[in-house]
Amino acid sequence: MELLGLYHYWVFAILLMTGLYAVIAKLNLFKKLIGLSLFQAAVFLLYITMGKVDGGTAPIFSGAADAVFSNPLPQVLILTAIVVGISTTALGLGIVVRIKEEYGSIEEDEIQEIDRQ
Amino acid sequence: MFGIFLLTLVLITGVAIVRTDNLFVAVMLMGIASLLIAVNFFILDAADVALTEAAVGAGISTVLFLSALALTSERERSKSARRVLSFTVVVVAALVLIYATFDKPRFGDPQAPVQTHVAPWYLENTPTYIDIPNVVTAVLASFRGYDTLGEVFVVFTAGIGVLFLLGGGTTPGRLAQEKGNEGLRHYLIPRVVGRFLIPFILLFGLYVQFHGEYGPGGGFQAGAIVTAAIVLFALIEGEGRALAVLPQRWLLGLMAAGPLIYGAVGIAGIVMGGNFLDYSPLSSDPVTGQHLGILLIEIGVGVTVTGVLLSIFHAFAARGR
Amino acid sequence: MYYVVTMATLVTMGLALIRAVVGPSVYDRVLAMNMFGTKTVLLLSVIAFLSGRPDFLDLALAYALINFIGVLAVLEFFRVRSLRRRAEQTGGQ
Amino acid sequence: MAMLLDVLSWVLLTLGGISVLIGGIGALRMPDLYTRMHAASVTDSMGAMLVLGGIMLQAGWSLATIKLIAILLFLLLTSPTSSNALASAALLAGTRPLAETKQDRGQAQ
Repeated sequence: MELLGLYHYWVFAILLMTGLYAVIAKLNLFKKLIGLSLFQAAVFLLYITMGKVDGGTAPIFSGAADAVFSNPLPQVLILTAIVVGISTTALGLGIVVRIKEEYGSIEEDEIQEIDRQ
Repeated sequence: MFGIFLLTLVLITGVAIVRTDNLFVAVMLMGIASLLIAVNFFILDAADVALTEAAVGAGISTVLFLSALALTSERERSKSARRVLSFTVVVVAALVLIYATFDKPRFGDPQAPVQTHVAPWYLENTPTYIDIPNVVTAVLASFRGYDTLGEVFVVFTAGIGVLFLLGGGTTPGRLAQEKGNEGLRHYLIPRVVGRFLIPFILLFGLYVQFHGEYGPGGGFQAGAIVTAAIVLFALIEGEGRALAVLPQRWLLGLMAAGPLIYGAVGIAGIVMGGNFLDYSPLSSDPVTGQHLGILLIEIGVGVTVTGVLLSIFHAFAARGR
Repeated sequence: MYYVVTMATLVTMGLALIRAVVGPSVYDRVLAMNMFGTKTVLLLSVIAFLSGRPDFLDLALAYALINFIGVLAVLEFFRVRSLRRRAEQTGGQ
Repeated sequence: MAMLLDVLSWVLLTLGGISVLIGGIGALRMPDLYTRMHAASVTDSMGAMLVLGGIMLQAGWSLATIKLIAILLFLLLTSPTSSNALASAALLAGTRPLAETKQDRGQAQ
């Protein structure tokens, strides 16, 4: 049971590192942004996992007297972060589109090649 | 138990996203990952977060990624660089993180440090100070209102940034007449069904906006859902008509109106004799004042999110012409 | 009894995920995503009852309404892409 | 009466689970895109009707039932529509059904 609980954190670690791998190893800028979204999703998962309480329910009062509630604070942070995340990702996509228009490519090595000329 | 299975599916999806070299497939898999993560949030008791992920991940992020992809190339051309080095770094870092998890408090432990500091205070005092059932909304809008103000400004800034990068000055009249811009008007069945759905999505958006104090919901989710409705309209009727319904300068107004409403409520608190973003003095009864303040700032948040996301969508869609 | 449905849905999600990963065509991936959308709606409604909070059906409702947009976005993407290809071909000649 | 409703809803839920599972197996095992789409979309609607119907019987008359009816209505509208749109997009892009390609090969010989 202990290990099953830890599995949540392991998934977080592996997902985080998968996203990081896409960001550092892939040369395609679009793919880097997708990796960044994956990284973001992993962080969201970690926060929500930490806020879970045994036998708890969502922190919305429903009239039951002895209800246990999970932690509302991480949920608040992540709720706003999701919307902020999509807007900042859109900003990144905008930059990628502009780069494509200027350089005709979104591959990092090709862009550096053009810059060197 | 379901959580374990779902998390494994999320892992497989994540690895597949990184491994594929077709970017369209990567976007599709990203959509699947978002669905899985939303179910996971729901299992972990985060109904509000799951609703946000649903509103943003199902429609808007796929639409944005695809419209950006239509402007760039679909295939990844070059192979990865420094593959061995980055793989080693990533594996070592993952192992360190996994090693660190053995010192973490047990999953779901009520005595973990996260659960013992401010969260119990919020849960105990929300009924007395604010008296709304949804603690998440109470914390979001009132207890940590300053935080949310910052987030609204970040969303606003990101919207301005996209408009600076891609420009947003297209006139609807010209767009509507241009060829190749009629949207999916020739797909009859999706068009009929879509037209039927739009009013329901808008209605649901309003429900989420104003029911946010009592159930899962609030400005962030509602903004994303309303945006989804208008994006659906733009997809089936063409950009031009959507811009004729909700012109760009209105969207700019909406973008700016949100932070203004939010800030004005905060300053109204000071004028009425309290602190910045303290809603209690807004009415003679502090609890009613809190209700009023939360209602107003949720409207502000919803308006900004709608304006920003729609402006971003139009900026990307107009760029392709 | 809810567990049976939940397990069936989860296994189906796993099968659809295999289909999404192996492909072979892009349409298969879209089909898998579409399947995932419906299955998510079912799963969320069942879990809402399983956890005893049926007022959280809002979530399933949100997905039932919004999932459609993803498929339409894909269609629009294909349409724009074929228009662009045609324009490139005629421009090249 | 309550017992009867319970049994009925269990039957519906189990049938729904089976039909969902069949759809998944079909989507994985069928030979080409259109047959896979057929397996997935038909069982999608059937499974949704059975599962949501079963839950409705459990919920009784409440707000939840009305929400479930709305969910079912929207699912029944959107899911076949997106299958149709996807199939027509695939056909327009030139993906041919398997039976047709076999027939062509037979004629060529």
